[in-house]
Amino acid sequence: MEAVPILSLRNIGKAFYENRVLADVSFDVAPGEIIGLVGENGAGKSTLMKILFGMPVIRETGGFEGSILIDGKEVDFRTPFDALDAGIGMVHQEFSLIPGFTTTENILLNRESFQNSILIDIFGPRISALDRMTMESRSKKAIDKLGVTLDPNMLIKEMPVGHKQFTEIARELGRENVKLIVLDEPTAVLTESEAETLLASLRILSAEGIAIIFISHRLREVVELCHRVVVLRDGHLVKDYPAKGTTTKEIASLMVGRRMESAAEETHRKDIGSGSVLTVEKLWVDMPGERVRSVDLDIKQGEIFGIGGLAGQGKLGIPNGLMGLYPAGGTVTLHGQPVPLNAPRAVLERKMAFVSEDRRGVGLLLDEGIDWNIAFTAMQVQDKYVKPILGGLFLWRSDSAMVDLAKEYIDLLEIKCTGPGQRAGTLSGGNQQKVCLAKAFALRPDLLFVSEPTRGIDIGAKHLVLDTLRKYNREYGTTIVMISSELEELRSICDRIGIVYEGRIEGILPSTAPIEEFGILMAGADKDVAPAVAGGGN
Amino acid sequence: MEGLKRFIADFGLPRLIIAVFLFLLFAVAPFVGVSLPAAISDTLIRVGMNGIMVLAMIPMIQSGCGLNFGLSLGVIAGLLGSTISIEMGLVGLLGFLMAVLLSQGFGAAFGFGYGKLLNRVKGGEMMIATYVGFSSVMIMSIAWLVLPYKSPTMIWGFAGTGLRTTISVEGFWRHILDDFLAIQIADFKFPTGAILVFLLVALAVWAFFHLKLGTAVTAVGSNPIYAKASGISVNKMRIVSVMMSTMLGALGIVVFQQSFGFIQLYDGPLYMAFPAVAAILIGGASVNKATLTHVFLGTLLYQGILTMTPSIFNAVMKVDMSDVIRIIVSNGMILYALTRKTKVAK
Amino acid sequence: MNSKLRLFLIENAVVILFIILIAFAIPVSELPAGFLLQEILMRIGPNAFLVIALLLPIMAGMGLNFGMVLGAMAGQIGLIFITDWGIVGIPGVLLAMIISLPISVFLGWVCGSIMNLAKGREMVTGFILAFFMNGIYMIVVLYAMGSIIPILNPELLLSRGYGIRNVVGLDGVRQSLDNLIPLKFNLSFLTPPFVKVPIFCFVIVALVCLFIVWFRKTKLGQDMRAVGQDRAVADAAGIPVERTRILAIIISTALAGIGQVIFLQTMGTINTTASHEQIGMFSIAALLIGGASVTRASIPNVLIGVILFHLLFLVSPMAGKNLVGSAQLGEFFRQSVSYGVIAVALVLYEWKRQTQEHESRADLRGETEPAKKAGGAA
Amino acid sequence: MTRRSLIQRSAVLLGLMGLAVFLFYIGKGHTLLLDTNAITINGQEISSADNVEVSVDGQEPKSMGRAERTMVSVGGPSHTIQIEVIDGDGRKVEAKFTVPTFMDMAVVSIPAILEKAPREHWVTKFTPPPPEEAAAEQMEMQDDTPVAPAPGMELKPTPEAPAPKAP
Repeated sequence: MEAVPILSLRNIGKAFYENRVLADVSFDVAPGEIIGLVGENGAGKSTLMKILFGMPVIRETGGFEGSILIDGKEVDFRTPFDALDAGIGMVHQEFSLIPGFTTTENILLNRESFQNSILIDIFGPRISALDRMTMESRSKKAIDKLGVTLDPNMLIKEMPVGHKQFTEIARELGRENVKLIVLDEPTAVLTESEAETLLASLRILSAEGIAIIFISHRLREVVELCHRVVVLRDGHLVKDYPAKGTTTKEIASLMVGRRMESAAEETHRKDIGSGSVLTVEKLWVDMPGERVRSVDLDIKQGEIFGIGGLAGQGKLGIPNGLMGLYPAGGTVTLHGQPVPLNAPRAVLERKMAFVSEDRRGVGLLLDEGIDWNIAFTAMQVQDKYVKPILGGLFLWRSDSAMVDLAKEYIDLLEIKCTGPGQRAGTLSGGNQQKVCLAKAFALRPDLLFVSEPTRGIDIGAKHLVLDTLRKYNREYGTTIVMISSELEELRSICDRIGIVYEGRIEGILPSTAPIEEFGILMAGADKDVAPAVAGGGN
Repeated sequence: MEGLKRFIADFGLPRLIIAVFLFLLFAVAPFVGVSLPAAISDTLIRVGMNGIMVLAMIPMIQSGCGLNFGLSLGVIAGLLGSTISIEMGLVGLLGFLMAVLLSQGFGAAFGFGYGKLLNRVKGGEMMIATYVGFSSVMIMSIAWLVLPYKSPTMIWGFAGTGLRTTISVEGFWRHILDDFLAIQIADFKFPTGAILVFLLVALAVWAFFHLKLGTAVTAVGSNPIYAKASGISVNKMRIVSVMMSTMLGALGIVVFQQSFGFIQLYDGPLYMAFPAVAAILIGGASVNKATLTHVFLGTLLYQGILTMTPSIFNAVMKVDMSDVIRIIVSNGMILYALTRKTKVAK
Repeated sequence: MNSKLRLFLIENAVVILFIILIAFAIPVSELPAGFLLQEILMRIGPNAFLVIALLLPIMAGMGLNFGMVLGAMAGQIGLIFITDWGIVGIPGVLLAMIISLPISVFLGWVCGSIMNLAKGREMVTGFILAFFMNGIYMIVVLYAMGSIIPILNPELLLSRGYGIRNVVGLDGVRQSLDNLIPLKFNLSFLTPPFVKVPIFCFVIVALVCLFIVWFRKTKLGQDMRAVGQDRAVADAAGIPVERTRILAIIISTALAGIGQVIFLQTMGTINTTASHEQIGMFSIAALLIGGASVTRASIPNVLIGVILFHLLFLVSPMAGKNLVGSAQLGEFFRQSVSYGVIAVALVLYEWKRQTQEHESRADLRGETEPAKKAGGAA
Repeated sequence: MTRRSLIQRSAVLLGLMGLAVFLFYIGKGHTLLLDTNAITINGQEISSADNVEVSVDGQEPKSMGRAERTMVSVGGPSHTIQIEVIDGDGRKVEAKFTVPTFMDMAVVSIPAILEKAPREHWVTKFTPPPPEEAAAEQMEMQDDTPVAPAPGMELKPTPEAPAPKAP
């Protein structure tokens, strides 16, 4: 494949203000080549694609570094439509289909064929009637390219998921000059057999000279399908090499990498009780995008337990399900007592607390002050910061107690703000995270779940947050369960780490275990040897 | 210059225009032969009449249910309370208190059902509230015709059954609040009792939102998911707020009637919600945030406009455009609030 | 078969309920059949036109267009002008429509633009906008006409010298469309036996139905359906979402203006300050009684709805009078039904929307059952 | 927008405006006062027959005696009139005449038509008597006439509770 590359990325870099997410990424895509683009969440894959497609958000945040060449010519896409015109199509992870339209109508959405009419000159081209015959033959042509059978007149809402995915791809193929298609997690929603069919179709397209960038967390598929694998980590391209001969383990290790090894040293030297705090059996959680299938856990008194795993495998579903935020089932016991699921209040009353990964959506009252944010949960669950009036008939909110509490945590966690009354929505990400932590601490929990505590906050705040957790664990003996995408972060603070894969705990390792072993678990330990287990297929 | 722009942005241009307009009306009044004391007195009386119904907007806005276009449900509760009180033949303070008491009972019951309904239609509350209000008013119209009321002051003389369209409360509890400790200087009258009751109820609302319960209601409106994660039952809090709003509406209409002097049945309550909604919005509330200041300021501005425009326009232009101005101001204000970018409640 | 029947009953529950209600009320009302038939025939055409005006915004996902009242105002302004100028007969009706067009298109543009500012709450916005515009309309009709806008015929003006009278008689154009193609039947088994059929009105309704059917097949119609089903997807595909939505409202408003002209020429009088006010509510109630919902409405819904609504309208006062001795009761009943049917339709819509949201989440997760089995196996 | 479609759009717009003017022209209503009074033309008095039946544009024929006036409403500029003399010679005359667009009320002289006087005398502008009394009276009567019930006319809601008169 020595022809002029269809696409060349040259030294692409991008920083969102202070936060660098991509640096010096370069690779080429030749005609008909299938590139596997892999990397953990936050490695920069989606930013790279946003740059490629000229998404307005990139321009609004100061543009990007480097250059993009299509067929050897430099291009500057101002909107995604420019990219489409240049022959690059994208199939997003979430379906972008009109449910009440047929396959044909979706494939040709906004690119319909018309019948001519004299009315066009007066009322504009949109008044012309659709030419359904031509449209059907055009959509059939696009479907045929994929080598699958789809009913062109079936409504999307009546289709199986796999057909929807094919329709999406056929839509990109339906454009006249399509040269390159980017597929973002195309198999995530497919069953095993559907995924196989899809991969076969992609091979056909590749044979026809259409290049494909295949983004997936299913490393087995990447190895099977792709000609080349590009691994991103922390915004850097760590490896760009032929897929032939590589293994999922190798890719997984490259993805997680080896970082800040030093920090892990002195931390986990303390006594961990042998008694269980929390036992979880056969937990399932119905959280969109983070489904938990069947999780068994046994958390020991006083430990910091880490939960890791790639995005979408279900690690976030575990705390959200346990805390009653998403429908869940299974058996959970705390100190030997059963814990009801789907009941946030009952869980809170048992002195379990949760710092959500979704700070703005779940963690904060953006329109209220810091004092409210910190004190509210403790007030409602434990009747703190209130004083009874009229002989206990009513509980009066004690604003001064709330302000005192807020001040205490502002000092303790170094929250940068104008005072306890500042609205949480106006704080920076790191400070918002501290407020969320303070809210959980104010509950004086026995068991604390912390989900993605360092996501999207700056280095300084990161250290402070982790140190605080560590200190809290030491001083109060609070058992902490921390969920994070950053393995190194987990290794630096946790005693044990469980890795979640496809909604189940794939294995639990001490944090001192070598990084390769984590990589294996993340990629699904036995997948290379026994693919049959993956039958659930997600 | 920047400061001015900020001020306008914060205060809202329409609100500013209304405030300036009202100020001009008052400024012009003495020169066109409109008695200023009488005008101010009228405004105050109307504030006393309408204030509580405006207060009724607060709980539902705060809990994220949006503007309570279904206030007519509370009004119906109030009408039931007052007509039953009259039917019982109670006069004076006793009759008034009975009317209030009964209306609170009905208000609580209606509010509970209404809240249950609104919990099932989160996101579409406003339109549904409007039409639930409308249809309840019409269903109650049937009820007014067929309910076995007997008091001769209330039923149609010729037919012997069915309540009249307007029932005078003269001889029962007309002006019972307005005249309580009223201060009368020439043509200026300060309706002490009504204003006092308004302030008392406002104090109660203020106190409610300083309780643990009220705090939870506010949090539900501010971020329902946060509230859920803090162990709050979002649906319960919303029902509490809807009940409270409905009960305040019921109280509001009884106070309105004692001042107005009449009970208006049938389609009288149909559009009762609109002036209250407009008033609180003029006061500066948005679809999801309202405070007592908004109520005070809004009621004063709105009722001021309503009192002043007819008299000034009549005096200056010999044209009575008050109806039209009222329609444009109140609906324009609601429209403005609806089209502003807000996150919750439709 | 049984489940099919059940499905049919559930889907048409509203229609069936109203048919039963009316079947019960007609005998009670003791109204002569000939009278009922005549009235219904006269009213179907003009009203169906108004109700059809609601279809496009529903298709574009903007719900029930309460803003159609704006079009009705435009239609009335057109009629006031032709009455003032003394244009009579069919030319008068057509001229009134032509005058109403620029006004209704402008108002539709305003309405659509405002609704674009309030996406997701178009209905309540349109509802309030109708009230707001009523204020502007009143300024124009009651204050500007005869003072700023010249009105030649003093008989149209209020005695104070400006402003249009509360009632404007449309003697010049009264029923000129209805009578254009006269057709009279003598059905001796009815009382009264003579039934006049306003053929031309039906022709107009048939034409506007054809327009709708054709419009659905155009690119613009296709775009409206796409925008109506998923704004984000339509936008991502490059369909100009806001413009499409505005166009839907403009067409709806323009049709409502024409519809109001047809409706009022049948009635023969304009109630200057009131004729338009309830048109939105009545048309919407009729459409919903015909079995439509906030997201789906068809031409059969329109026709069935108009017939049922008007039967109810005619029959209920008399039924109420004969049943409990009060015509008012029937009147109240009818109004509570009109409001109630809208309330119920809105509740059902929100309910459905929420379940759909839930389902679409399920969709993203893929199939649940096999996954659970796999979970158990591992 | 292309030049072509611009031209076509303008053409449609102009066409619509033209149609409006045309509709105005053909739809303009007139009140005709059929007049059997004797008419003097060029110093020569033409008088009518005693009894005539007059029908305009095929409307119901009206019987008229000598020196009478009857009102008919018509629309458009050109009209056909049929006059039948009942008592005298039994003549039937059919004639066409036009009414100027902006003449709201016109006197149509039956004798002039019958006797085939020059056309300019057939239709003359009607100058009404001082309008005050007549118009004022009519207005008193017609202000706020109740209307027959129809959908859309029942309720008269104002988005407001009835404002109380100043207490």
